[in-house]
Amino acid sequence: MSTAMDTAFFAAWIEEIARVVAAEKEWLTGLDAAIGDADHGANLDRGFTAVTGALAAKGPDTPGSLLVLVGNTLIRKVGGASGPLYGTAFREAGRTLGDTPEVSVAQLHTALEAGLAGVRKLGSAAEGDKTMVDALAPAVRALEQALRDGKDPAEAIGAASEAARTGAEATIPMQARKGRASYLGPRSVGHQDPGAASTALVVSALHTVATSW
Amino acid sequence: MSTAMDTAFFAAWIEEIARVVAAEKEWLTGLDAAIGDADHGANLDRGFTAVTGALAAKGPDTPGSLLVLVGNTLIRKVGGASGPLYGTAFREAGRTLGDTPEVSVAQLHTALEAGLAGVRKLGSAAEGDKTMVDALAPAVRALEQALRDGKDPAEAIGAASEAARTGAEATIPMQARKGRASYLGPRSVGHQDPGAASTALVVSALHTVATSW
Amino acid sequence: MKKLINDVESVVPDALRGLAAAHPGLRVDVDNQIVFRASGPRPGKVGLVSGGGSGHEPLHAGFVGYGMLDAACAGEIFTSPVPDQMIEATTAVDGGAGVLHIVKNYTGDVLNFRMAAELSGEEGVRVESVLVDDDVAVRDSLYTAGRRGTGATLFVEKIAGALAETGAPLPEVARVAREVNARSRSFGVALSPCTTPAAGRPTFDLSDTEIELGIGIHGEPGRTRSAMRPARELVHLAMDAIHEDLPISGDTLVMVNGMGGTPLIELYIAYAAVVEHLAEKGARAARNLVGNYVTSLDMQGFSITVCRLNEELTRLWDAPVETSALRWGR
Amino acid sequence: MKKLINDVESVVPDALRGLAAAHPGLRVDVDNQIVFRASGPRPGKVGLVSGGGSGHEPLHAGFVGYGMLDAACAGEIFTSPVPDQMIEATTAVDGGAGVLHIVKNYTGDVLNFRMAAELSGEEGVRVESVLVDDDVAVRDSLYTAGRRGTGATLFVEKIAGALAETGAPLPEVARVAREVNARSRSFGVALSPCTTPAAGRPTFDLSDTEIELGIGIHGEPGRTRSAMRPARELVHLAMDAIHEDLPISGDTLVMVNGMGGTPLIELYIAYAAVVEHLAEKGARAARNLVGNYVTSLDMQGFSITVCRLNEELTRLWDAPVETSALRWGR
Ligand SMILES: Nc1ncnc2c1ncn2[C@@H]1O[C@H](COP(=O)(O)OP(=O)(O)O)[C@@H](O)[C@H]1O
Ligand SMILES: Nc1ncnc2c1ncn2[C@@H]1O[C@H](COP(=O)(O)OP(=O)(O)O)[C@@H](O)[C@H]1O
Ligand SMILES: [Mg+2]
Ligand SMILES: [Mg+2]
Ligand SMILES: [Mg+2]
Ligand SMILES: [Mg+2]
Repeated sequence: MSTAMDTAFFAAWIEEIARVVAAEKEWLTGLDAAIGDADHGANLDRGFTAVTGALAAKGPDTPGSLLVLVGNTLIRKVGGASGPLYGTAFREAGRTLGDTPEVSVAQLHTALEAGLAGVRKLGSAAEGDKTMVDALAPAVRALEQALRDGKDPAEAIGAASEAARTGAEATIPMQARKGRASYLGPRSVGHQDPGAASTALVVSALHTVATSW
Repeated sequence: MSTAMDTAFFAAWIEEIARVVAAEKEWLTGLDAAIGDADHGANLDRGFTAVTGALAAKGPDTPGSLLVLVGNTLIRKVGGASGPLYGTAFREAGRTLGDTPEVSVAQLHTALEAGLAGVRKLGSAAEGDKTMVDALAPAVRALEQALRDGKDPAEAIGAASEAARTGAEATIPMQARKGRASYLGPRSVGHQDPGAASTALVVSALHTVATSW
Repeated sequence: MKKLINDVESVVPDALRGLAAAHPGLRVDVDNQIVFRASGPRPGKVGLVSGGGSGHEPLHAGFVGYGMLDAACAGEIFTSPVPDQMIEATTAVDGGAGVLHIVKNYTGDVLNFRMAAELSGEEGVRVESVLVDDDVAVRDSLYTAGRRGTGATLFVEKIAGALAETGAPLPEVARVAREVNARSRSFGVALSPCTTPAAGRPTFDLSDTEIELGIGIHGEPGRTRSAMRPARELVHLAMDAIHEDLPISGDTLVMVNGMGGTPLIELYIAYAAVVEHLAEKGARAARNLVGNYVTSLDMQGFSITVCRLNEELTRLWDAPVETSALRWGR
Repeated sequence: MKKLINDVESVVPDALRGLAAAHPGLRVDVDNQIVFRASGPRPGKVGLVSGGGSGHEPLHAGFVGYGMLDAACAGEIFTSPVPDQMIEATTAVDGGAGVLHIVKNYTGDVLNFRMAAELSGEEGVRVESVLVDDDVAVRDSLYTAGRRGTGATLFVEKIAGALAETGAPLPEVARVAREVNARSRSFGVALSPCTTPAAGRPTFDLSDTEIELGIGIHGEPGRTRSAMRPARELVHLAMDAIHEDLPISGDTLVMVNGMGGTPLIELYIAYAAVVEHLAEKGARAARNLVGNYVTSLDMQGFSITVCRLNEELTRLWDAPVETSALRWGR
């Protein structure tokens, strides 16, 4: 990562998320069909398509205001459980950044931590409940650890991305205690949680952008 | 045929029809599924089950009254197109026999001819319209011819049975002009008419009984 | 075959028992498979009797009640009832003003109702019969069974029923019934076949990209098979078939009818297309029905029925009706 | 996938256009996917707002009108609406007496309605929310999402709506709504999965001899898979699950609800079994509904909802209602 994490960087991240979500739409909806109601991919795709439009229209000038706009747009457009949850995550993350024009990895970590806290508070889900929290929480922890180990930004974000993916896959053997999947009781075991899977995509999109930055 | 066609003979015929119809129920319903509404087998089976019950209860003492009872029971119990049509056929046939205790092949021919006339009048179907008439009409003609040729009763009835079967199969290339099959227009071509098929079974049942009488 | 039934043999009586339990306004003779108004015949009022094979619910039993039918005879699945039922119903609902038989034009229904009308007549009941034959998919001709009776049956029962409540004489009620039929046309499309309990498997095979055009209400295939298309195109195709036979103009009563397995949300999508189409023709839907009314068991698909209204028919359509499947004004 | 639609993307707006065209008594904001009474808010009357994912028709839009809802927000198929819609609906129907949100207990619906309630409050509208969670298939617990809201939603909307028409204050209307929910339980059975337009294929696979027990209304599999059985046994199984959770006794309001693809004749067969079962328990169905009311697209199956009535609830149930899907008394 030669240059800093400025507004353009976060715009690139969101664009990459939109691209990946569109590409993985069927897969995410398929995961949701198994233990939910077969709309997670469609929901996120609708949401990030709207987000791309909103960014183009408003063109926010700080990373913080950009992430807040992303969050508000998701809340306005997605619906379902993931709309308010993802929306809150981005909004809370954006809020902590205030109006800094450039974001350090330490600040990024604080932001993601705030996003996670927002999701936890709204959905009152703990790790192990088989939700997006099971991907986001380990990612935040990994980022923190990487910082302590003095890894460089791209590496640190890579570690977070890896942790999110592992966390998402770790939801497969879990029995859901939150969201629709909880209605299946024991039958929710053996399937990856769609929201955890999409969260892993979101963090890996961050890594993709970071490495080419 | 050692003994004459008395009431017992006609009772045996009806029993044989009931047996064959029950055995061929699925086949008849299948034919009706292709160009009708998938109930012909069920309809006749319901009808002849009721007929067997009625005969056991009433025990009519002449061939004529027996056939009239068969006809009335079919009209009462079958419904659909085949109920009134088969019912009329048996009723008209029975009427012509008056109260003769024993029926000659010539009288049998007159009776079947009257049954055919009843069906023609009620359904206003001509030969070639792809209906039961296409099996019954040739059967009646064949019986008449066999009589003229001086064939013995069993032989004559065999000729009628053969003609009914050929007539039924001849409905396959026909385009229906009467009954549900007519709704299919050209698409009714290539399927045997269920009512013609069941009529062939009815006449062959007569032959089965005649040969073992 | 998976169906919510107890036994293939007892489908109709079991359903009639449920109907009787659900609707105190009805009296159900389960043995004879006849559904009556609990209130019985009204002296001086023409009685309306209809009936047909079962599997088209709510038709006909769902339309027994104030402002519509006095009795409905239920046959086996897709098999017309027998004369005994019709005679029983006819004599029971006669209030001295005679009885109108509303008969869908199928050979079985026609023959059985004809016999019933004759015998009821012999028993001293004045009977008139009205044939419903609104399905334009069947090209009419002297030499065939003629057109099928489908969606217009509901219109005839509602409008003739409303006139009968006013105490109009039998010839008048029969006249308006025939007028409704003359002014109505239908066309149906199947996205899937249906499965009769007796047969146990679908009445025909249809690939995931094919549909049947010009179907009836007995699970029979249509006049032609075609490729699946967007709802708008299917609706236009049906409306054009109707229009070709009876030009659509002015105020109409339109029913978008589900065949039984098609969800309501899809029927509303079809209705939106119907309204577009009418606007193009300079006509409008002054009244409408959207829902499952004349069905074919679990078939997926829809039919459209259009009736050209006049002032009298509109007034009678708006009149109060209180049946289990159609209710307004009381 | 064969569906009577124009485009997977436009299913909901296309259906809303049809709904608007079919029912002059409704005002439909197609862009915001909100269905209102055409008459607008009545000063002094508590406004009732509900909503949820589409695909459950006639729920909710079919219950907008006199004696029931003032507005319904339609989300995408099986996806709860967004706060903006709910805020728009809430402020629009407020007649000064406040607004009741009737929310089915699903994480998405709960979170979005919660945000909407907060923001509407900030805009000066008094809002109370009632959660519907009647599905006994889901074992409740502090650590889970809790029970699903299914059939009882209709009962809550009808009875709270009737009380609101009398001019009762918001806390009273909320109180009766919660009481209906507390007295109601449901259980659902699927004979087939459904197909969402977005997914394009069935939400799960089920052989010709299997069924799903304890399903919700979003095409999700049930709690357990089981062998197909006669209707009577399936009904007893559902009634026992309900009874185990809330003993059934006395006068009840019972709904036998079709999931969308099950024909009416089968629902009546199920209702006959329900009545048998109630009799065994010394209870009775004082009121009933049999039909497709809270559906899951084209799914074949049924759900049973039982509400233990009292004098107040019975009176409010009987009160006049005039919506596109439920109508009596006017
Ligand atoms: N209470 C909760 N806390 C955190 N995440 C949740 C919660 N409930 C659901 N989720 C997440 O939301 C995802 C489902 O999102 P989506 O399918 O878009 O919404 P819906 O379940 O309303 O259809 C789940 O896979 C899960 O990761
Ligand atoms: N007008 C008619 N004249 C003679 N036979 C007819 C006529 N209409 C129908 N049929 C016969 O009835 C048969 C169908 O009987 P069935 O399936 O039991 O009654 P439905 O057609 O009412 O279901 C046809 O195959 C045909 O042979
Ligand atoms: Mg989902
Ligand atoms: Mg048939
Ligand atoms: Mg039939
Ligand atoms: Mg959803």
